[in-house]
Amino acid sequence: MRDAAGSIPFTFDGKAYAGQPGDTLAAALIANGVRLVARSFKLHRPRGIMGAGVEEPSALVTVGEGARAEPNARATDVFLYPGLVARSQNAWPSLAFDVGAVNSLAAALIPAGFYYKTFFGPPSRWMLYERFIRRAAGLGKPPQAPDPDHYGHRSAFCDVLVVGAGPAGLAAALTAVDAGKRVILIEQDAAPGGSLLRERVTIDGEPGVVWAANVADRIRAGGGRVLLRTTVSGYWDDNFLTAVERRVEPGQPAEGDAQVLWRVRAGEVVLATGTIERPLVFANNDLPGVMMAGAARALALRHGVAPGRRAVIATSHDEAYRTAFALADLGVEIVAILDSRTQASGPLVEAARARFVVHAGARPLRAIRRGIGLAGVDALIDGAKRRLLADCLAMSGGASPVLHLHRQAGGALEYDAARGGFLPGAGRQRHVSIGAAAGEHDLSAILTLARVVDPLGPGSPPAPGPLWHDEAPGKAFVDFQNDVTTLDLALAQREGYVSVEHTKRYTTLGMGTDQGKTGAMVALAQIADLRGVPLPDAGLTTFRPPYTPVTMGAFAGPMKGDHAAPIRRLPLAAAHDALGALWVPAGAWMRPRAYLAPDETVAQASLREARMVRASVGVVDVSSLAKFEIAGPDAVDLVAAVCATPVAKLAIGRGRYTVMLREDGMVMDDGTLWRLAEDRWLITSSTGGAARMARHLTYVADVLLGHPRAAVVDVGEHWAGLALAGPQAAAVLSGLTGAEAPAHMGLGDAVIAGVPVRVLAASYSGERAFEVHVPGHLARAVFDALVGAARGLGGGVYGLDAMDHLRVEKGHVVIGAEADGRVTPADLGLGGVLRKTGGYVGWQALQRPALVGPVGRRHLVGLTSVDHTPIAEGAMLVMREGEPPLGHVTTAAPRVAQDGAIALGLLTDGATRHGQIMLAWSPTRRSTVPVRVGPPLFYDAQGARYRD
Amino acid sequence: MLLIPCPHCGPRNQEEFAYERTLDSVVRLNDAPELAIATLYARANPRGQEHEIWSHTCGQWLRLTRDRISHAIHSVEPL
Amino acid sequence: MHKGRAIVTEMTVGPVGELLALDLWNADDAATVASALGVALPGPGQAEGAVLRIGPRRWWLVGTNFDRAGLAAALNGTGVVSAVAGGWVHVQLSGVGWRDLIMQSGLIDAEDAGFGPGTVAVTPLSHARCVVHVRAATQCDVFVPASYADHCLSAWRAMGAKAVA
Amino acid sequence: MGAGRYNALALLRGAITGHRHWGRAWRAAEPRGPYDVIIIGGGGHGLSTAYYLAKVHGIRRVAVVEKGYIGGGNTGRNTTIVRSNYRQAPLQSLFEYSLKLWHGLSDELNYNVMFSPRGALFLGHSDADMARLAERGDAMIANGLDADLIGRDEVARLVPLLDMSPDARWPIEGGLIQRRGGTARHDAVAWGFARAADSLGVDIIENCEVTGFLREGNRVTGVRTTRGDIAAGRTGICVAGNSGHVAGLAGIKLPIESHTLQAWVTEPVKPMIDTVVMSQTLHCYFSQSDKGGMVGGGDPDFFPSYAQRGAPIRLEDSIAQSIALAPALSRLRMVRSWAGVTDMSFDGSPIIDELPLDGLYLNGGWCYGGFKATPGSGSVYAHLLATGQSHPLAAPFYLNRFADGRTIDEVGSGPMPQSR
Repeated sequence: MRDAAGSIPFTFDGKAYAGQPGDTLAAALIANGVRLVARSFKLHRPRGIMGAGVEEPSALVTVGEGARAEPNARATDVFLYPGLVARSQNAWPSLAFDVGAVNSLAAALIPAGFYYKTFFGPPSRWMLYERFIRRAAGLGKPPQAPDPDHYGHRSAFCDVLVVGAGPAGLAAALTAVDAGKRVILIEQDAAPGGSLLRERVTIDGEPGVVWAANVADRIRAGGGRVLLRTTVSGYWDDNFLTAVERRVEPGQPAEGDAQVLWRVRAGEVVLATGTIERPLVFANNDLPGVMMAGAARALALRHGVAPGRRAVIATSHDEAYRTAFALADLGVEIVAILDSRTQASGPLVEAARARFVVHAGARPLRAIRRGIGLAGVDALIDGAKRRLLADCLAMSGGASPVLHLHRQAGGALEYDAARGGFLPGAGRQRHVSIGAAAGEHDLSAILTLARVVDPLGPGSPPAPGPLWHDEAPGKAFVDFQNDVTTLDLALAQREGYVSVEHTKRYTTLGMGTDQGKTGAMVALAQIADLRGVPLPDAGLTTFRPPYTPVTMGAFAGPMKGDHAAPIRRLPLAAAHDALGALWVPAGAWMRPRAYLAPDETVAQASLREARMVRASVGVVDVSSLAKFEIAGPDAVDLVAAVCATPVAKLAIGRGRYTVMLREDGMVMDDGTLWRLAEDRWLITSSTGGAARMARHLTYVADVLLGHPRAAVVDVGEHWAGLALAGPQAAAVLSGLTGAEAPAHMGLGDAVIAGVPVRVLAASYSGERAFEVHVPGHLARAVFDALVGAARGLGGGVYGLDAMDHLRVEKGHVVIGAEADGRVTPADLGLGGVLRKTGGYVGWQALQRPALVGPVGRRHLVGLTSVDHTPIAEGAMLVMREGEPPLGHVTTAAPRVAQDGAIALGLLTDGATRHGQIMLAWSPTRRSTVPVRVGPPLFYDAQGARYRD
Repeated sequence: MLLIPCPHCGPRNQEEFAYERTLDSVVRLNDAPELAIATLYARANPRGQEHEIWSHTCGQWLRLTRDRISHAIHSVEPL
Repeated sequence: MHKGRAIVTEMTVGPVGELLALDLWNADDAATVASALGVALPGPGQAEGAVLRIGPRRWWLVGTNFDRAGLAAALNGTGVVSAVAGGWVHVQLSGVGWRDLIMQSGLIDAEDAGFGPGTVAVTPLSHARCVVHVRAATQCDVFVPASYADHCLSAWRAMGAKAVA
Repeated sequence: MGAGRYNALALLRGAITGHRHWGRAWRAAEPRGPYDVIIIGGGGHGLSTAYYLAKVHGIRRVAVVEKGYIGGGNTGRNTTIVRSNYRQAPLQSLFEYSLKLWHGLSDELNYNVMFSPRGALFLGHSDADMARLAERGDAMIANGLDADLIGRDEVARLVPLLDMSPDARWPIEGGLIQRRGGTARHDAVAWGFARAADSLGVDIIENCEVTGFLREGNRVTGVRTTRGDIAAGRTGICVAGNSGHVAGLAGIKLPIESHTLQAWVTEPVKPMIDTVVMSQTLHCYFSQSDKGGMVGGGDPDFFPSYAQRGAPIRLEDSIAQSIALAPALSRLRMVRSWAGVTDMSFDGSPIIDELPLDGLYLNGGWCYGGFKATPGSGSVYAHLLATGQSHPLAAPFYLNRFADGRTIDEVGSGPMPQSR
């Protein structure tokens, strides 16, 4: 018996209470006389506490304050902590007087699926009704602020994972530990023991709870990992399970992670998940004061809390008799035990008969309401209706093994007619169910190696309660949270929603936060009865993860804020920061977009930088470009298979532009190909395509070519790349290296600032230009030297936007913009650079009729703004506004070399439209710009400037 | 969450692997165009076993015989 | 952003220095090639000294004790060596908590008794493809792709690991 | 209709009589061939095809054969988003046709499918994103669709829960909204079409799995099923998710592979978000159902499977990204996750065409975007099955486009479904 005064202060709906250590919020509320805890989802009926753990369907409350408020917490699954703040939800203005309860009066108007039959008219009218429906629906108030808590992820591997630290799970885990296995034992409760927490047995001379704690200690001592307050929520393929550890209670601030998502790969899984008690179906079986018999027993024996003063026990099997003893021992008056069986015998029943009034063949018909709670029950006793006055009705309609994880794992089911339910059959993965979860109800049989003493003696196996045939007026619930009644089930059957999945979806049966843990089997029995089929033929809905609701933040774990996805940094990121770079995301990379002078816009800075390159010299960081070295005697075969351009005749020390195709003939990537040595090649390609290209190269090597004598070495991150461009580029380079710069498309080794570098003479800007490759960790000195020398000649650094302006003027394409995955090389005007002999990936697909035909393809074109107005990137190319587009603007840019605005575009039959005036029309931006179509080249058409 | 036996590294988690295609959909460099297109665009897509090509993050390409309903891996060979 | 239950691990961060990738056309040649090169070429998932096996046909030679040109010559057409040091950042984890750190950031069994000194694994940690090399009971080298190093180190600090100079 | 017309008055009558007057929404039909048309697959697309065959084309000897219960495949597994905001004109036209049908569907069917045009918003996270969104919007408007490019302020006003700080991992620069897009009640679509088709005489035969085809030479003359052979003039496959399998029963290989896509829903809470939010950069999307749950999803599982289950890492990714966009989502609890089998075509677009056997047709390859097409898909497929000719809107989606080089590749990612 507990002390009257509690030591842990908490509040519920603003009123101060106190509870005791180890109390659940539910236990503490009942101990303080609070019986009305919640309002139901649809009908706003008053609800109290029904269960004792995660299965609780009704007592949902919001726990915590401010940003830590957690809606829809089960009062039975929150352990008390000092200062806990709980609030009722889904009630206005107050829990006791809830306007929404008018729904209860209108219940006849809103049966299951009523919304499918009304609210017609245009969607706008439906949305009007919908607004009210949405407000009425939902349970707790949503969080508004960012979550202040942190969540962790943790992997774990074991030989044996035991789920559930009840007697069966403890014994199994201990056995496995003793056999030298790596063992993890996971228990959702805060203490080991499972059913022992609510029974009064001794095991090996110790109280069951003490035995459980000792076994847990021995498992730990043997090297096993015991995780309490941790729920296995998902059983995925290949014995991979996810479990959520609560390190603090809902609403409680944490010093470290509030929750940890465990990701466990197990050799064997032992499911000792126990059972969940089933309700009885009768009118008003949802009233506060009606609860599960096992929950009442847990309140009494675990928490020392009496759930009422006068109790009726209603049951269909022996187990609930234990509740009568437990409550009576706390001083609760047991009005009667109603046993639906006409014949009931055995030691437990006999012991009860000696102490209590026991009615066989008796069952509740209707719970009587006074105010918001239970006043009594009309029962069928000896064939007649009798009213019993009681403020607690403890019911049990059998017990269902917890099969969720077994089913998630793909395990089979076996129907057990005696218990009116399913037992786990063969597993599909490596798992086995034991104990009560496997249908064993006798503790002595579960703990064969221990000496179990049960003062009340063994009981019979759980058996299902009677079916409900509307013998009394009032709603008889099968899904308490979603307010699904037997009438709803009947309506669904009548309307042809016969498949259990249809019934579920039509009535919302089992779709609440409890996912039907308590009511599913009784509902199934009712459905089978309505259909006149045996229960197993009524079907069963799918069990899906998670077993109990999981905080979204726990799934995300460390993937939060900047870690939501990795950000990739350039090796010279610090140097760019020092130069005042404005960063821009490019996929996962952050790259310098521009280096803004005071009071400069991005556009101004980029144009200034681009003009600097045209006028003198600039340095741009191109380190994120993909780079691969292909080395070995057969390297040329691999290069030739991947690159669609001529390869074999490329001289050592020379490079050329190349393009790589997908198997459907579309341009996958482009870049430059260099021959570093007789049997060593370097391919550069786009930043965004790096991962795809890495994979493609090894696919071609290992799968298509069958392991040629050629290695594919991804040197993308090894080499930082610094492009040096402009009329002064060669001067800068030779000034630093003391050697002549390589000729255009030539390469050479050099030393800059004491660091050996590789210089590739390639131009993207149209100016004389070089890419200086230097190992990333040595790049800073080289960068500083290049920038310093460039500045000395009136140049400096430039960013991505300036680089883009420069390349647009030269008509160079970008993967993703012009090469949008839907263009062939010919579309881009690159048909001439392809090898005529084929033999590269994608050559066959280019022979398809629609690709070889001259008409209907989109071609790369250059667009010049007729009146110098900037062109909107992405704008449609039309002859007149409102006409179907013939193409679109892929990239827009200011002219660098002179005033004006230009763009690249893809235009249907564009090669034949040079000289036409069209409109670049962007209705979303209200921009229409006349443009002249021409070749995609605006600058130095002869290519004089980039040659040496 | 598959556990895939990499011939080089041993069993590793699914996230380290990438599915490429079915074994019968490999387009050879010298296949004639009609055959190449037919190979690329026709898949048996069985509700059952299929021979597939996957790659592992260690660089190993592998051939898996895998059931597309049970997710059971019946055999794995290096490619 | 330090959190409770900090992992007892210190991280020492630096560039790799020198790092050569050695590719053989045929891994079955490893023993022969090893004796020609005068370096060990360990089996899958293993390291010997400064040589790490990181792929079916690839080894890493870590540090400055290897002569690239000499190795290339000694390979005699059986494979190639390539420099890759610039692409990796070396993070030395020390302290009893390094296994915990790896299992918070990745999905590999670092607590396995077999995951002892000399073990090498290529596996994603905090979404970056890392190379893990166990050095001792309380020490582990992690090679992180250079561009992911900031991300990983910051993620690991959030898990409680402490960066030291 | 056998079940009686649905309206408020009938509900009121039910309130008095205990709702005993409602009849079955659709009959439990037995096979009774021969039929003019058999449709394989009782999902939304198959049922809508049957409805339009009967309603528009007057062909009422129609059977829909379904291996399980109707609407039990992807119709009952999607995240209920309805929109037509595509980039490529053929897709825009097809989905817009469908969107227009959605706007009148509840009245058309006398079944409230709860179509709620609450707006479908694509977020842009950079200037480059915004340009791509503008391009999409421009293309939509040019093709007669509605699109609005909106700035940060309007995004923040529409969806106050989004993290609008400039130093967010993915800053939000604006978005493209299609205000006529939204959500619908997925089950209701199947049930509504079933009830309406049934009332026109269509036989809906559940628990009837097709095991093969009846053949006369090169002509398909019906189907073999677990409930016996059923003869038909024309046979239409409409089993997206299982197209490869069913076509395989006729010995046909398709450019389709079946993959897994997962979704999640949280516990119900009071209204939190009105608009459908999607980010193509982050590969995630979420909206709030009428019941109050946040429904979302992300990337597919990247490998072929018929298992209807996925891996938790994909959920972790899509949830992490959703939280990055709307940090308050972190404290909600996921109550259920599930998976569907997506019919991944090799250009990302559907295939609506006659197959190489006479009398056998295919409507499939909808990838992960089929739900929103339900009425439009059924309408154009009914046209094909009734006339033997492709509806103009469906013509670009012919089977031989792959061999011809006329693929319709919305995202430009090429022939591999796992890269889509």
